[in-house]
Amino acid sequence: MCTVTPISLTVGANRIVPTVAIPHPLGNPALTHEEEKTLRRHLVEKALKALQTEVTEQTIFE
Amino acid sequence: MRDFIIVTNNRQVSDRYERIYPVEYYEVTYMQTLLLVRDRVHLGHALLTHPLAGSIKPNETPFKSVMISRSKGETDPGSVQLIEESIETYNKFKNKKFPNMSLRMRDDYAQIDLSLLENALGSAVEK
Amino acid sequence: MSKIRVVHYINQFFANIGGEEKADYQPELRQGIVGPGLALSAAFKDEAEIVATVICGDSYFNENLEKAKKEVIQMVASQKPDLFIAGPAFNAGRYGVACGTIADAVQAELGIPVLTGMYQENPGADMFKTKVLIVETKNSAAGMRDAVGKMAPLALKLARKEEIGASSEEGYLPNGVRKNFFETERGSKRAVDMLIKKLAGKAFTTEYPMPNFDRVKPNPAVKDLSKATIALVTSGGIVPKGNPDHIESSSASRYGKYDIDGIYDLTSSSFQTAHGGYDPTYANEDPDRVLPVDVLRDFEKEGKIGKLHRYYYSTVGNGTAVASAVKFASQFSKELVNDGVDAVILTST
Amino acid sequence: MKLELGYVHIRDIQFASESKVENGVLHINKDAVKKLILEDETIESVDLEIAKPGQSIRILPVKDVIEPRVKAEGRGGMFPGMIAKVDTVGSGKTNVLKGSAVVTTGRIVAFQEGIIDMAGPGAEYTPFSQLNHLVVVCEPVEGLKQHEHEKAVRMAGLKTAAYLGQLAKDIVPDEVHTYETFGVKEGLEKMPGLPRVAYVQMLQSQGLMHDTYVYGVDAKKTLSTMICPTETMDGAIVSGNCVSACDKNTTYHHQNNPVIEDLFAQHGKTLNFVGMVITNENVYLADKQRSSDWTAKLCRFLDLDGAVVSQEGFGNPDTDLIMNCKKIEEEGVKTVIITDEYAGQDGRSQSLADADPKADAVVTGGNANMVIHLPKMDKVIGYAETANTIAGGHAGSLNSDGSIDAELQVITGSTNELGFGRLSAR
Repeated sequence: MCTVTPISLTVGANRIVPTVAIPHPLGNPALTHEEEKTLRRHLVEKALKALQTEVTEQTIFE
Repeated sequence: MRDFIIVTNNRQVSDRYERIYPVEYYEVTYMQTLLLVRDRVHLGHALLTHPLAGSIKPNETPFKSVMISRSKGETDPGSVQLIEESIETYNKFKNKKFPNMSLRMRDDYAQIDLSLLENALGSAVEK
Repeated sequence: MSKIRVVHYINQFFANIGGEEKADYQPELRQGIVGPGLALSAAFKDEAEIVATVICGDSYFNENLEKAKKEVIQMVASQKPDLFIAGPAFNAGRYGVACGTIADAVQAELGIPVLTGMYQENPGADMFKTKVLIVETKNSAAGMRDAVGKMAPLALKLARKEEIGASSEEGYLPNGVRKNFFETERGSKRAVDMLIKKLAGKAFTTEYPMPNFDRVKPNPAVKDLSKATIALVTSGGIVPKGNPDHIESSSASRYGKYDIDGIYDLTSSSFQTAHGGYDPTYANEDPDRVLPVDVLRDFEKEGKIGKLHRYYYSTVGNGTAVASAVKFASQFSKELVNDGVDAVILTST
Repeated sequence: MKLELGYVHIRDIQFASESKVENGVLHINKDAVKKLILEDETIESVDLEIAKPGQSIRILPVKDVIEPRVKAEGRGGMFPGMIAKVDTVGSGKTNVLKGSAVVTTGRIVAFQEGIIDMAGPGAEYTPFSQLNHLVVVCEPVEGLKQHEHEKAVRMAGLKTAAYLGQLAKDIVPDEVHTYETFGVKEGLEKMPGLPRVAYVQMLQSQGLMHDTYVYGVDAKKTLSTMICPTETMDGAIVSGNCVSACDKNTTYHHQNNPVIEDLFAQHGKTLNFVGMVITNENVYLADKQRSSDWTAKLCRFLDLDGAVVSQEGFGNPDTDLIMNCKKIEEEGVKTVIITDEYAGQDGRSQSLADADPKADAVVTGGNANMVIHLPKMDKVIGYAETANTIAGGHAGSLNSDGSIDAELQVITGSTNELGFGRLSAR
């Protein structure tokens, strides 16, 4: 899970989930605590989905 | 309003431009200026000028002015890479020499930094 | 001046003991020269002398790594050498790894110069070329003469503590340390010659290889997440408050392994970031923003995942050498597999 | 376009009552040259010195090195747009005072320019130790602004070189080299089947002290464009760049561009040297984007098979270099790039500030951070104390015995990115 996906592609990651921002990839300080956790939950769900998806090449899970 | 901010630690730059353009002046070192810019880039501002503008080695000059976008968007990968590489480059130059620099030299370096920025402003404002 | 004392390391094959069937041969110290040492010794003329040869089977060395290393180092130390040479291993993979490993260990523990040689595609080359000098050889023992021709003079230089030239002059594999030297042709001529080769589809050698990254085949998908153990790994530098392992804020040389048993939410009172490459305010306020322990605990409770692994691994990915990162991961990946982890979520900043 | 370059070999240089070239000796009337330079009212005083190969002389801070040349036949004059009026150069005949040069020195800004040692270990790292120099030491009038001072010194050098060049106008050269490029169709007919190759030269153009002029135009205000390689031999490109002595291109480098020479050497044999693209190295990122797009587009228009790309300077230009290389390769044109390295004093740091896997063919001029000891010279022309403030020097680099410890980057031309020298690194 990373914000700058081209870098992840460069270093060879196979399942990539884009995140919010470099200093807070899985959060957003502009939101309330509850909203933020919902956002994080949503992002980690994407990661779980990525883990359950067969891939043959580097894939970004938007 | 034009879509840029000048981040600088150079008084000559803020004196010259703060009435016309958005200028953020900080009384910090060259490196700290780069770090301030990095933090902004991490939050989605795009770099508009090269952080290593000028072939003056980063251990030579105390001054640095960088233009970033005023608006914030998705993190710009190119900007992230450029600022990080610039910070790494800064780190490989040892013997930082500006702590005891003569006033005349400081003035020269400030002047060069200003000139490099003027060049960039020429490109930014012409449009 | 007395002759330079050299100890030479070779495998069972080059000692004429046998091939694969004898690869479990245990370390043996023989006085004097054995096998390829003859050619080396001849090339040394009167300047250096191979006082002893250590012979060890490739399987034995690689399968009993720590023990074998210790045994061989003791044998080498007993001879009080000025210089240690391993191989050349050519394209023999396990021999190459053994040569690199033992040369690296001798250099570190005995503090004497070491040299080995192998083919550039030998797996030992990539593993050790930044740690010990490796002379580039041909891919089979037919290249022994060529290998010795490069190894002997370089070995003597090392022993005499002379300045070592650039890799292309001395014949060693580029070791990541850039060295200046004068080419025979000027740069523009070299550029034009290189372009002519490139245009003709012929082989050419760049003078500065761009940093390169490995590609790995994607692993198959996780079949049933509700039964899977998921681990968290991060390069975002999340560590227990106080950074107990002192992970560096940039160019990290280590990683940490932290127990999150019974922790359901990372808070600013007990966790922080050690990362110096981004504004730490947000991560310090709520470390879950980088390492989503809270959400994974929820998923665990809801049965979405089997469980969250008890330990997470963390390092700082700020200016950290790719080689270090590879080393960290190859160490903790083994632990993760042994601990029965099925999948990893890696977060980066 | 066809140019005959006539070398008049100069083996010695002397002050004399009359300026002339005779039997390989360049005689210079000091007063005449001084008068010429002092025509510029911003220059207070000028001093002239001679430095020859092998003499124990250190020149610093060096601003520019210029080769005296003269247009003997054909259109235009030397340094068009700067000294001569604007007119296309690069054809006809040009005479060169080979083996001589004008060196300008002056305390322009804080980070002074580089060092030329005429003897000792430092001499091996600069091509200029092999030439007979007329050194021009200029003092500006009180209170002159930095950019005016830079201009005054730049013009003084060019004027002096043009003046000396004139002395060889009617001399029959010792050696003649002919260079010729063709139009697209003509070239195809003359050299069927040979790969089409161009030279892409990146020009320093970041701002004050970082400029290059093409026919008098400041390169930072230009779009990437085409130029005939022979035009550069007549001074179409002039240096206004005062920083990064080791990897900046002096005017001498532009006049004697080795990439052009070595491409001409293969012209009609292994390749068809189609022409040359010049592009800039600006500070503003959108400018970089535009310039590199344009360069790649020109390479495509020219139907190139290959290109050599050369860089100038440190840091910022690494980005232009990689952008150019990547985009040209993406047009299906194979590239070789020439750069230099800043790998740290121990050689262990990342050499370039940017990288891309497409840059798979790199020629390097060496690691500019390498530390070098320059022993004392008997004579210093210029200002010895500036060694402390030159890029790559550091506090204490000028030792009490007159020797200098500094990084290689203090030496003019040491890691040149046109591939002028033999220095390299691995």
